[in-house]
Amino acid sequence: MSLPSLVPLIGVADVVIGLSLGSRLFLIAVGLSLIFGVLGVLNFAHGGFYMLGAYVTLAVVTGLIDNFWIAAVAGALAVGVVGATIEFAAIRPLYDRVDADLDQLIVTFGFVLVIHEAVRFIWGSGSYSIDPPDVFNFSVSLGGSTFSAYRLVVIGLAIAVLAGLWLFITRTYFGSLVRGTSSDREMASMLGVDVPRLYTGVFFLGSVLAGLGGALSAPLQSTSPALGDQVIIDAFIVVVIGGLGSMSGAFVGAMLIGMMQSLGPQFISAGSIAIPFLAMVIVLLFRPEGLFGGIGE
Amino acid sequence: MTTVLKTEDLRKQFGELTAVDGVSIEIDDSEITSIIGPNGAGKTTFYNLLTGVLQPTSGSIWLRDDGEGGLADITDAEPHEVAQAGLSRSYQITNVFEGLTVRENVRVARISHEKTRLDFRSRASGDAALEADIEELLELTGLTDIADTSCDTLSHGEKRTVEIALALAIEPDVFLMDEPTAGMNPTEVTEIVSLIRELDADLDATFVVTEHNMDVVTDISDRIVVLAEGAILADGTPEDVLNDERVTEAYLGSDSV
Amino acid sequence: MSATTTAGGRVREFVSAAADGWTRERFGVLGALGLILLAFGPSFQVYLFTDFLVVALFALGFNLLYGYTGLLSFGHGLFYAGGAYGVAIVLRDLGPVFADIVGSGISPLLTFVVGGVVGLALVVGVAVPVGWLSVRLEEIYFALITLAFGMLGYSLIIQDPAGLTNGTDGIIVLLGSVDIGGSSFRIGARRTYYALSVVVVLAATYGAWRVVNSPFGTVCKAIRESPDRASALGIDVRHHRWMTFILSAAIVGIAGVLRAGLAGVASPGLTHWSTSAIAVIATVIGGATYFSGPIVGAFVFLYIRWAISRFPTLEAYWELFFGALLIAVVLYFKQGTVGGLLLLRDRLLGDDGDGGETDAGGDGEAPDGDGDSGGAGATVPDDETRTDRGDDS
Amino acid sequence: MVAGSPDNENKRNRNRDIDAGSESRSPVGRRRFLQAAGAGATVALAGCSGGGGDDVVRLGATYILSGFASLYGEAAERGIEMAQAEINDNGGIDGRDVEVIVRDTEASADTAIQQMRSLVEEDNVHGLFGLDSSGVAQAVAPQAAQLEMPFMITHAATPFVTSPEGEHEDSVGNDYVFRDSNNLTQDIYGAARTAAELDATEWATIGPDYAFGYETWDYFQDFCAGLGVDAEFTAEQFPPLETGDYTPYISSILDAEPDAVLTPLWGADLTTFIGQAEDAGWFDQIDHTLFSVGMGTDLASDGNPLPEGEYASTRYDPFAPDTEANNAFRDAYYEEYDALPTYNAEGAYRAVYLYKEAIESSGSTETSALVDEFTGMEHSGPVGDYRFSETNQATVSSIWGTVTYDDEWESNVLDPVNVYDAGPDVLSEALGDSDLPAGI
Repeated sequence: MSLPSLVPLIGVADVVIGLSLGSRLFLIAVGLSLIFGVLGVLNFAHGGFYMLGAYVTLAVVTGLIDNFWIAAVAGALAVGVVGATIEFAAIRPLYDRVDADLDQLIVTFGFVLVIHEAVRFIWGSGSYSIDPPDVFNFSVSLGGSTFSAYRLVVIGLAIAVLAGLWLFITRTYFGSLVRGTSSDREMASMLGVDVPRLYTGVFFLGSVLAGLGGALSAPLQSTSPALGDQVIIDAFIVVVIGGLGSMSGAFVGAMLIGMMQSLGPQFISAGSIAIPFLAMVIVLLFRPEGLFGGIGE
Repeated sequence: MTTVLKTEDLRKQFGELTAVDGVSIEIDDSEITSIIGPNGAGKTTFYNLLTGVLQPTSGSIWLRDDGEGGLADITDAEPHEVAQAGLSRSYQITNVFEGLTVRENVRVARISHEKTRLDFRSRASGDAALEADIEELLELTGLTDIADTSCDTLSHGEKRTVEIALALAIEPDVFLMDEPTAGMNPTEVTEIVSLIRELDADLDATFVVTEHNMDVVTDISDRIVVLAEGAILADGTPEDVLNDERVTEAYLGSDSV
Repeated sequence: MSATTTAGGRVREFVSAAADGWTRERFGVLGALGLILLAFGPSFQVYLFTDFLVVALFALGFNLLYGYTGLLSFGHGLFYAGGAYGVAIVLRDLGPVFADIVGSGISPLLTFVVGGVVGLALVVGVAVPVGWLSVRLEEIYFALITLAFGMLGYSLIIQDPAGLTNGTDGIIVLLGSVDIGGSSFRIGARRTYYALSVVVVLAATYGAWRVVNSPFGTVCKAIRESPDRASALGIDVRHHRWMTFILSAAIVGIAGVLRAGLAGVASPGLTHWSTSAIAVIATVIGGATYFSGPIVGAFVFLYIRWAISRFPTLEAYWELFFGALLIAVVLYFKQGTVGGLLLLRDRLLGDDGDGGETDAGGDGEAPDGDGDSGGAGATVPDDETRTDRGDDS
Repeated sequence: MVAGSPDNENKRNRNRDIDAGSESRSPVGRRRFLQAAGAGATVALAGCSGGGGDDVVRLGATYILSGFASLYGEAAERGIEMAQAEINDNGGIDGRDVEVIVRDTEASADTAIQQMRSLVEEDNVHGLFGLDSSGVAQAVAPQAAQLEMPFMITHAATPFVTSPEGEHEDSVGNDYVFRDSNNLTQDIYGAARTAAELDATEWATIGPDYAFGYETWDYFQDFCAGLGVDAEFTAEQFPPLETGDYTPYISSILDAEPDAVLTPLWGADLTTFIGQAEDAGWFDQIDHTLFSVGMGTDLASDGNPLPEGEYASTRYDPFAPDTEANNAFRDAYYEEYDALPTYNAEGAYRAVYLYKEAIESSGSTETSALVDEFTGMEHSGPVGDYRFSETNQATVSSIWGTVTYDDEWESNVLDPVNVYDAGPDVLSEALGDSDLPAGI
C-alpha cells in the first residue's frame, strides 16, 4: 500500500484513541521525568505508584464515596504520601554515594516488588474495572467510529496537567527553586535552599502525578497487580525518547508512543511491539538527551 | 633541549564562555615547568584538553614521538591514547583505585603499560618481571611499607603519593601534575617536594606542575607560565615572572592567594 | 609458578595442604565430597541444587560486568534466553538430522552438545554488537539501553518474525536417551543432569575466577573504581568494557543452555527484564564486590524461596521478602551476605594475625576462596592471602 | 453526535464486579491458609518417612491462581474443595481421605513444571491434574511422562496434548496425559456448526498472541471448509496477553467490517476487551460475536459482561444434560458459592472423582495402575457420560448457545443451547482434508 492510500484509513477515532493512550502514558512519564530531572533518580517503582493510584481510587469509589473525582484525588494524594515516605526513608540516604544512581535504581526496584506484593495482599490478584464517571459515561460517534467520551476527558486533563506544571515550574517561587536545584544542586544548597526538603517535595509531586495517572486510567483499562510492571517499561520508553528530565519531551514522547500503539495493529503486523524498544535504543545511542529539549522544559 | 609537548593556538569554548583562549606553548625536556594562575584561569581545562578528556574547539596539541624524535599530533586522541603516547597526569582531587591495594593500583598501571590488559589467562600477580617493576616503583616513591594496604584506608598524603606512583608507572615522557600539594599539611608538602625533585633527577620524564602554593612553585620550577582568563599572561624564569607587575595585578585582582 | 613438580609431588602437596587446617584445599575436598553426596540425596533436592547452580552461573556472569566494571545491566536475560533458545532450536530442528547421520544411539547427546555450542555462539554473536553499542553509555543510561535491548529481544522472540522461536509458547526442550554399547541413560534424568550441570558450572566458574584474577580482571576492577583514572593510565575503558560485556554474556549464555534442559522449555520470559532482575537481586543480596557474592546470593535466593514455598500462605508473597531484603542490603549493608559472613568470621575468630584484617580491607577483590561454586553456599569464602598462597605453591 | 451507552444493564453489572471480587477474596484466603497447614504437615511427614504415609490419597493440582486469569484457578479450587469434602464425608477413597495440594502456575510453563516436580518429588502426590493454559500444557505434557505421573488436564484445550507424539510436528500426547474436559478441536467444531447456521459470510478473529489464539483460528477455518460453511476470513488480530487497551485492535477489526467474529480471548483480557468493544460500538456494528472461552469466568460472578444475544461456548453446562448428577452438582455448588458452577470448577471436581474411581477400581495408587485404569475408561459426571478415546481425550460434547440473562439464577446462561456430539469420527470427518490433528 502506498502512503496516500493509507492516510484516509487513519480515522478520527484512531487519533483520539492514540491521544488518549498517549495522555495516559504522559501522566506516568511526566512524574518520572520530573523526578529524574531534579533528583537524578530513575524511579523504577513509578509504575507501581501508578498501579497503586488506580487501586486506591477503585477502593474509594467502591468502598467509601461513590464519587470518581474525589476518589481520584484521594488516590493521587495517597500515592504522593507513599512516594515522599519512600524518598525520605530509602532514597535520601543514598544521594552522597559514589554510585548513587545505580543504588537508587536498585532500591526503587526493591519497591517494585514490595508494592506489587502489598497490592496483591490487600486487593488480591484478580483484575478490576470501573465505569467512567456518569457524566462522561457515553459513547461519541465521530467520522464513522465510536469511542468513549471519557477518552476526550483524559486527553484534556493531560493537557491541563502539562500546562499546570509548566506554570508551576516557570511562575512560582517553588518552581524557580526546582529549576535552580536541577541545574546545580550544590549551588542551590549554598544559596540556602533546603535541598533535602525540596527533593522530598519534588518526589511527592512526581508520585502524585503517577497516582493521578493511575486513577484517571482506571476506567479505561482493567487494573491488576501486573499493571505496574507493564506501564513502567512504557514510561521508560517515553522518557528516554522525550529526554530524561524534560516535561514537554515527555508529552511529545508519550503522544508518539500512543499514536504508535493506536495505529500499529492496523499497519504493521509483525514486529510492532519491538518498534518502541528499537526507538529507545536508537535515541539512547544518538541523542541520549532525548529528541525534545533539555532539562526542565 | 628538545620540545616534548607543544600546543598551537589552543582554544576551548563552553557556549559563550572561553575557558582556554589561544594558548601556544612549548615545553622542553630539560626543565620543570609550573603553570599557575588564579582560580578560573583555565588551568584544569587546559590539562583536560592536553589529556584528551576535552576536545579543543580549535588549535592543536603535539607530543614527542618516541620513534623519530619529532612531534606527533594528539589533538583528537582519546584519553587512553594520549596516555599511551606518553603523557601522564595526576589529579587535583585525588583519583586512585580506592578499593584496590597500593600494589594493585600500580599493577594496573604496569599492565596497561605492558599492554597485557587483554590477557585473561595468566595470573595478574604471576609475572615476575612485572612484579619486580612494581616493587622498584614502590620503593622509588616510598610506598613499600603500605604496599598491601587498601587505598581507601590511606591518609590523604599517602594517596597523593599513590597518584604520583600511578602516573609514573606508565613511564611517561611528560608528567602533568595537577596541584600535587592540594590539601596537604606542611610536613607532607616538604616530603612531596623532595620526592618531585628526586624523581625529576632520576627519571626521564618531563614535569609540568600546576600549583597554588607559591613557595612550592618557586622552589621546584625552572620556568613559570602564568595563565589568566584562559590566555598566557607571562612566561619565563621564576624571578622574571614573579616580578612581573601584570602577574601581581592578576593575582591581587582575584581573591585567591 | 615456574616451579615444575611431578604429578606425584603435586598430589602429595595437595594432600598435605588439605590436611593442614582449614585451607583452601580442604574446603575443596569437602566441597567435592558434598557435591557427590548430594547426587544421592532426595530427587527434589538434586533438582533444587541444579537450579541453584544454573542461577548462580547466571548471576556470576552478570556480576562480571556489574561488580567488576561497574556497569549495571538490566538486559542480561537476553543472553540467558539466547543460550536456551540456541539449544532448543537445535534440538527441535536438527535432532532428527543428527539421528540420521550418527544413529539414534548417540545423537541426543551429540545434539545437546552441538546445541550448547550453537547457543553459546549465538549469544556471543548477539553480545558483540549489543555490547559494542551499549558500552558507549554509562550508569543509568547503560542500565536503560540494556533494558531496551533485552525487551527488544523479548518482543522479537514473542513476535517470531523468522518463524524460529514459536512465539509466546516457547520451545519444548526434550533431551532424549543415549544408547551406547548396550548401556543407556537419559540426559535429562535428574542425577545425570545434575552431574552435567556440576561439571559445566564448575568449569565455567573456574574460568571466570581465572579471568577475574588475570591482568584482564585486574584492569576490570580498576575501571569499576575509577574509569577516568584507568583511561588516564592508557586503558581503553570502552574497549575493555566491551570485552567484559562479551565474556559476561557468554557465561550467562552457558547458564541459559543449562536452564533450557533443566526447565524443559525455552520460554520468552527468560528475556523479560524481570528475569534479568533475578541476577540483580541475587548479586546484590550476595554482595557484588565479591567473586562469590552472586553465588551465595543465588543460594540465598533459591533456598529461601524454596523454604517460603513450603508454607503456601507465605508463598504467594515471596517477592515481598526479597524486595525488602534488597532495599535493606543496599541501604545498610552493601557488602551483602558474603560481607556479612566475613564479618561474622572475623568476629568469631578474632584477629588471629593471619593478615585477614588488612586484606579484608582490600575486599574490592576478595575472590572466593574455595574457587568452586558448589560449596559456596556452605563454606565461608576465603580472603586474598590464602588464595594467593594456595595458587603459588 | 452522541449515542447512548449500548448496554446499560451490562455496564452496571460490570461495576458490581468489584464488590464480588473483593468479597470472594476472603474465602480463598481462608482456604489457602488451610492448605498451608496441610502442606506443613506434609513436610513433617516427608521428613520422617521419606515417602508420605499411606493414610491419605494425595493429589497435586496446578492452576493459574494469580494474574489475569486467576479466576479460573479460583473456580477450580471451588470444584476441588467440593469434591474433596464430598468424598471425605462419604468414606473417602477406599477408606482413605483425599488431600489435594493446589499450586499456582502463574500461567508460565517454567513455573508449572517446577510446581509439578515439587508436587511429585517433595509432596509425593499420587496423581496430578489441572492446567488452564494451552501453552503451559504443551510444555508440561512431556514432563508428566518423564516424571511418570498421570496428569488429568481439566481445562487447557490444545489438541496437541491428546495427539500422540509424531502425528503432527507439535504433538506431545503420551500415555500419562489425559483430558477430562473438551478440547479446542471439539469446541471449535461447535463454533463452525454455529457459524453454519448464521447469516454471516465474512469472518474475523481477535485472539491472544500465542498458540491457543492461532490454533483456534486455524481450526475454525478448516472446520468451515470441512463442513462446507460459506465463509470468508477477512481480518485477524492477535494482541499480546494482558493487553491494557484493546481499542486499537478493535478499531482495526471494525475497519474490516466483518459480519461475525470468533474470539478466544479469556480471563481478565476478555473482560477488558468487552468493555472497550462496547465503547467502540462493536456490538452495534458486528452482527455476531462468538466467544469460545466466554462462559469460563463469567458465571462465577453475578455480573456478566457477555452481551446478551451473542454466542458463547462452554465445556460444561450447568443445565445440560438435565440429569440427576448434573442437577445435584449444580444445586450443591450454588448453595455453597452463590453462583452457578463454571466449566473449570466442574472439570476439577470431576478430576478428583476420576482419581477416586481409578484408585478404587484398581485397588492401587501406583502410576501404572492409574494409567491403565484411565486408558479407555468410561465415566459419568455432571457433564454427562463419556469415555477416554485412544488418545486419552474425553469424548464430551461441544456446547454452544446464545447468551441470555436468567433472572432466577441471576446469571447469564446459554439459552437456547446446542449440544453437538464431538466424538473422534465426527471430528475427523468434519476436518476433511486438513492436516491438523483431531486430538481425540
